[in-house]
Amino acid sequence: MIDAPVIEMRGISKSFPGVKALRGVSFACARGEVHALCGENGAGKSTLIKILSGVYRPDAGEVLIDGKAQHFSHPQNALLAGISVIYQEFSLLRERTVAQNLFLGREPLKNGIIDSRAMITETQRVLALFGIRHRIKPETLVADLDVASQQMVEIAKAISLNAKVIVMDEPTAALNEAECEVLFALVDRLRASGTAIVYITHRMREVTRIANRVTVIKDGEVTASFDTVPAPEVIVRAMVGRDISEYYPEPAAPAEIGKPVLTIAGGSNASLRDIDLELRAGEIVGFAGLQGAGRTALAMAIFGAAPLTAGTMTLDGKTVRLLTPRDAIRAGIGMLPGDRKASALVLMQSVRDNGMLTARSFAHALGRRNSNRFIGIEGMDGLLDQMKVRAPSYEQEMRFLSGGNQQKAIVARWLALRPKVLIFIEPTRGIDVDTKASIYHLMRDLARGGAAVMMVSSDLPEILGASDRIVVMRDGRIVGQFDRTATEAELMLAATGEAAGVAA
Amino acid sequence: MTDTPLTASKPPRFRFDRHASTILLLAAIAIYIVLVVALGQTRFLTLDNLVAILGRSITLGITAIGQTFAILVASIDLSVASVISAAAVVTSVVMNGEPSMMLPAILAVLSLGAVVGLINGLVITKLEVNPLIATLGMSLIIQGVLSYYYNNFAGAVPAEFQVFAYGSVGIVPYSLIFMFALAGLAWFVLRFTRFGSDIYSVGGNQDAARLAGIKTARVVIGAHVICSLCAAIAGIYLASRLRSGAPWIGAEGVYDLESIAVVVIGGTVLAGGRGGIWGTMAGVIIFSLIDSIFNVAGVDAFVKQVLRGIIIIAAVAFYAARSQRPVA
Amino acid sequence: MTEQTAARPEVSRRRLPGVNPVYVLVVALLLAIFIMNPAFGEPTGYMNFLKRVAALAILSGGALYVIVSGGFDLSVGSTMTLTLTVIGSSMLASNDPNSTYWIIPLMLGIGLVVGLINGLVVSYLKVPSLIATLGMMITLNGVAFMWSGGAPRGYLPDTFRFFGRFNISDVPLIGILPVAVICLVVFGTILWWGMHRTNYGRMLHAIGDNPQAARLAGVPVQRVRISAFVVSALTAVLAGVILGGRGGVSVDIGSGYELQAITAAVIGGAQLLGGRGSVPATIAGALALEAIFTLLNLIGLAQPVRLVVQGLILIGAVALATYQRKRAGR
Amino acid sequence: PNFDDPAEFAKQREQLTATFNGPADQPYLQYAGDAMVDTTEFKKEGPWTVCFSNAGVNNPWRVVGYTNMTEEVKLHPEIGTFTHVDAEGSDDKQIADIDDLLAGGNCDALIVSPNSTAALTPAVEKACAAGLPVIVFDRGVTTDCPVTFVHPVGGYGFGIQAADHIIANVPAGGNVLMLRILPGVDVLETRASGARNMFAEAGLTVLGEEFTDGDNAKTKSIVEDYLQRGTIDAVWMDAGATAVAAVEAFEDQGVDIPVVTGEDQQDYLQKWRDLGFKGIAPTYPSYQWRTAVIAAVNTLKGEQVPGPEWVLPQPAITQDVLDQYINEKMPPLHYAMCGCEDMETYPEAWGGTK
Ligand SMILES: Nc1ncnc2c1ncn2[C@@H]1O[C@H](COP(=O)(O)OP(=O)(O)OP(=O)(O)O)[C@@H](O)[C@H]1O
Ligand SMILES: Nc1ncnc2c1ncn2[C@@H]1O[C@H](COP(=O)(O)OP(=O)(O)OP(=O)(O)O)[C@@H](O)[C@H]1O
Ligand SMILES: [Mg+2]
Ligand SMILES: [Mg+2]
Repeated sequence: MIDAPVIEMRGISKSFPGVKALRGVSFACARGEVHALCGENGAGKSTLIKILSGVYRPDAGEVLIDGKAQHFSHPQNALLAGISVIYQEFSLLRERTVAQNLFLGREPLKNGIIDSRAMITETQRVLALFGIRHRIKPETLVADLDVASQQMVEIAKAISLNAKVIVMDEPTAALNEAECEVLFALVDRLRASGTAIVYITHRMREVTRIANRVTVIKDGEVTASFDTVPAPEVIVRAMVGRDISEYYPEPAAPAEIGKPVLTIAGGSNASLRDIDLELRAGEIVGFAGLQGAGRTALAMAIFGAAPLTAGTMTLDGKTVRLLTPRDAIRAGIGMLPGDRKASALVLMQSVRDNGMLTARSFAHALGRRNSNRFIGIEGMDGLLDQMKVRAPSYEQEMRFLSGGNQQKAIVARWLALRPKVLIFIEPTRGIDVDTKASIYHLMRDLARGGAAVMMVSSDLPEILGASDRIVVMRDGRIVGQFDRTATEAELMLAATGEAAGVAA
Repeated sequence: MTDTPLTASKPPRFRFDRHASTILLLAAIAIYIVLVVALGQTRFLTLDNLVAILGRSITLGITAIGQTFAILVASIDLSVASVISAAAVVTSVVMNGEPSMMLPAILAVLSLGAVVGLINGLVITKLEVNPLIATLGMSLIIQGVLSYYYNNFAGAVPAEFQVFAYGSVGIVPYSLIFMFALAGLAWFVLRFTRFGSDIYSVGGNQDAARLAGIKTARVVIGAHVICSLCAAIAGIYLASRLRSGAPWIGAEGVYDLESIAVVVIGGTVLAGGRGGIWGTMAGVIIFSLIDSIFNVAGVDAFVKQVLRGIIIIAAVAFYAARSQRPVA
Repeated sequence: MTEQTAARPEVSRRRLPGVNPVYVLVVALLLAIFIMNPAFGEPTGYMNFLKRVAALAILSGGALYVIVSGGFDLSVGSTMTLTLTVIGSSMLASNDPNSTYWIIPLMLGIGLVVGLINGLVVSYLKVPSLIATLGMMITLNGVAFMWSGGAPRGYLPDTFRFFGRFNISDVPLIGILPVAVICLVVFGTILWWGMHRTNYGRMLHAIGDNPQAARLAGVPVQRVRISAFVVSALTAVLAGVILGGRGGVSVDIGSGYELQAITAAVIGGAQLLGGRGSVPATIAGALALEAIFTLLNLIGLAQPVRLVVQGLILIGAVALATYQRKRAGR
Repeated sequence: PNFDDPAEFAKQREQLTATFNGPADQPYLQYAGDAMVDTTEFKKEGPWTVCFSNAGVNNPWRVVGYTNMTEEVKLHPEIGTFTHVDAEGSDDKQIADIDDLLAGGNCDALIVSPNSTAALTPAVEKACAAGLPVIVFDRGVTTDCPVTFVHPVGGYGFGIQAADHIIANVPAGGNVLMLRILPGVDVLETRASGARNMFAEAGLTVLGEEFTDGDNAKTKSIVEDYLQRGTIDAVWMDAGATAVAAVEAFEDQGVDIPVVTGEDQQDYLQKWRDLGFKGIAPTYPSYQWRTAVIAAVNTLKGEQVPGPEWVLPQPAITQDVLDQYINEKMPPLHYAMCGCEDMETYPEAWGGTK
């Protein structure tokens, strides 16, 4: 059934200052197929997409739509040519309503005047496709939505264009299982209706679930292309250039789990209700739950960003009141926020500066910038190497790194301080398999080093694979605790509330 | 697929900052009345005086309407003062007492404004020069060119044209009506046209707007053209009010900084993407009220300055203090 | 820079190019001045020039701290006015030489308070610094006038004017060495060190770049921001001392310097709204501004033409810097 | 407006040396010519409310003047209230201020110190039309509806006095640097144009006309630059604010101080005495601020006042009378020609010490 390609990219090359992002990449996608695009962080996937959608111009090569060569100079050209994109980083206007975002730049006009009613009704129609009509109201400000819903709006925005090509750059990064299923169902429907879909993801199961064909990019070159979806290991090998032995590290042996490092009793605040929690040295605790369940809230509470207003918290047995992130960090707690761009990165500063930031904040303000009691430049470079951060130079500005590499740099930031408790929020969101594995091993090493690791994730396999113990949250409460032998089904049940988990 | 019964949106919080300007306006009025009554100067409560107060800041008002567009699109315009001077001079020089020259003069000035706005916009979007610098430079250039040819009041506007500033229906001056008409028009554009909505989009997040296919450069340029046009109109009005134009009248009125101040007091955020015209109008009226209050209370000139400074800060703090966004 | 980062994707190791255009600009302007007026080549020539720039250069260096932290400080000019006229007015009714030794600390004290208020208003009342310091500017001018009754009440003693006026004569090689130039070197170095060699400097960049991220990374955002305003205000006072020393007491001394300082920083490639900026380049920016003024003086262009040229150079310099940064990807 | 008006030039040169009517020891009561206006129509019982629309107190001269005015007001018990509104140097604002005063409607007389001539004319006409006696001083208006327009001889006169002094002390062919505050202000323009012509006639070279914005530092820079390029035989100033800075420029360069003209500020007078260069201080007497009040009072009393123009004497301070105008106890920017020494609040009210 696969006929002539709708889009075809031939010999695309693109370099950025200091980086050759793409070298002679060719790629095609036909009507009614889902073509998965895989590759490590920084492989060049997003760049390829941005060339297709007119954000960047290629240094070499050509883009053909329905066989005709195109020269996009502005995203608008691509849109008009029927190409719609869900970009990796959000592109919503926080201060405008869902409806206004959906119709951004193409508001329906009735005799010269914007037809708000039409916008509302059309928005409701599109949202209905996801069965989230009741969850997201067209008049709500995007700023008032949580991450998942924002991602949903992004998708809805792309769908509502009825484009003949839809590109999805890691659309499920912020979604949980249930929400992913909604998306997949939608993708199936679009495929059936003859839409060509380019799908970028780091999650192999998604590839297996929905893709017809797979193309793998490595270091800006196509390393493999499959007309039928092969076994995940095959794809991974093409991506990484080797097999990834033990993807998830060994769980902690009972002996390795030490005494409680952090405990909370009856902790509550605006978005949390009487939390009783215990994080032990050497233990990785995974936090599962639906978006908005309060996991981030709990993390923020422990980290002092949105402190507890009731209840007691102890660290190494001593009662502590952490009212600011500074308090928390000083007490030995670290956190990697879920939304990197907004909450973790200082984009105009060098990779090194990003890594050193926390250490510098706690060193003497007027002390030398290049070495302090926590770490020196050499030490930081060492950590960055260890994290395999890929950048032309550690003096390169952070904004030029790919999402995954940015995440790794932030991990290095915390490694420098050797915290007692380290909180990872969606640690592998947008991270390639290889790096994922290394991050899991890293967490394990930290745990072995005697730290307590808290991992908030919406990726159940990851929760099950990497945790020693699993806490499920719902509506700001802890509704269940499981050990790693639990099944995804059990967790989902607890998370959605259709059945209570084993009370711990 | 079943609806997931989840409340993803947090309960929409009462957006205090959106009503702040109104509250401020009411507060100012209240203070004025209380003061006037307290001082037993109740004759200041007459309709004439109300009109006198509203009529105080027509120039500022018209300028601020334009400045609102510039700031909404996350830009800013420091060249308005010079444009006002230039416009006023051109008006009075071209008219030079001739009623017949009124139309040509107005057209000339409007095209001047359009050109300046266009250049501002191009420098900002194409050369990617920071708006603050671009318009500051532009201001210097205009000022230079202007004072190269004129160093004093030049030309004169015909009596017929002074009607614009001094004529009135009943006790309401045309100029006042004009200002509010202009504000109404601006409101319509921002609220109901695609250009208006593009302004909010580009101001809110330029990249997102671009990805959505909006020609962001055009929008920014458009906003600046409007801004300069308003400044030009303000200049025309000032010429009619002063009977003639001089190269310094814009700078002397500090219309650049004051217009920015009233826009921000009106609740439009400097970062762009949020705010509106009526807030700006409220800001303008607040400024007029402050001046009148000072005059009624006979506040010493220097004390007046101190208070004005504090009021500006306090007014903005009044709602900014609640915002969660980090500012700088 | 290490193995696997070098390895993939293939990346060029050479440092990204780009000498800051401002240095080229300064050299060009100074050469032009020299050609127009060889006397400029003699110590008295260029020393006078440096002496002249000292105040603005120091001021700009301080203003840069606020700019890098993501804000503006429009109140520096009025801070100079206030401190000077207050001195010129109430304190020094009698021209008492010894008063200098307690007056300069006092002025710095006032500066400290002004900076603190600016910082607190921006940090805790969340007032955008553009507005906060605009209000502060208006207020301080008012206070200065109130305090002095509209005109300075006294003279600045020579001990006070020493810093801005006095030249150390017959120095080997250079002949004369103005005290102002020494001040410029000393404070310039301190500002450079604070911005580019300390943890504080990096934190300053961080909060200007992304306050939220900085906060979650443990940077004491409020404290750093407030301190930036304090530095700015203090340098304003120091610049004021030099300026007052040079020109003597006058009513609105310092007015207009706020925009010049920002301009100098921007010509030096600083990023308005924060995250990027260099003290040496900013000082170079100040030199450029003063050089333009001098050059236009020499050419004898009419005042209006000078305005135009200044405007063009201002826009041109920034456009060039932006272009270069884009090409260099930095 | 024409700033090079030979007739006006001649008239003012005339008036500089003319004899004035009125008490010799009270220059602020003296007046040129003997034209009087009848004011019986404005006669009114006290206490009056006298309103004053001020262009601004944004420079030291206006500060001294305004002090003169308020002190003068205290001498007239009949003035019940004295309402002062300040336009902070903006035409637009001043027009609005006058509107406010009229709308308020309780002024018995209105004194106006216009920010600029043309712009304030409509407002003043409006006030006249409202039946108010209006007194204008300092800068005028282009209507004769006010009762009288109080002002000293004028800008040409100022320029003449300074230029005469330079011409007398610099041999023909000498170099003159003309330093000006800013372009456009009528009184300053006439000062310059008058002098410019005279230098031309006397065969002096004008090195340049530079604008200092009244900024000392800038003034110094300009003079330094000119010094690097050649000799300066005289510096002509259109106002005294920056005269001292100019003198210091020579001082700091270790050059003998040539003729430097100034104005009646104390700092210049004292510098002049201390360094003993050839100076002169033409004045634009601030006592006209007193005269304006007196004119208003007489009008409300229905007495005759000099008009339609009340021209006050405009003496220059020369070497021989220098010492009697110097007073170390006064602030540096106090204008000596204030005609205020005879008031008992002097000198404290002017910021001086006994
Ligand atoms: N605007 C830019 N300027 C400079 N370099 C860039 C820019 N965008 C991307 N790069 C570089 O190009 C390479 C490819 O980046 P890209 O975002 O396409 O990777 P990716 O495959 O999308 O990675 P990820 O899976 O993390 O999203 C990376 O090395 C990145 O550092
Ligand atoms: N970046 C942040 N900074 C401070 N507080 C935050 C942040 N993100 C989330 N919170 C807190 O968490 C509360 C709930 O956040 P959200 O609606 O995202 O649910 P959540 O905590 O993220 O749930 P989950 O993490 O399980 O999806 C917010 O109201 C806020 O109090
Ligand atoms: Mg990507
Ligand atoms: Mg979350």
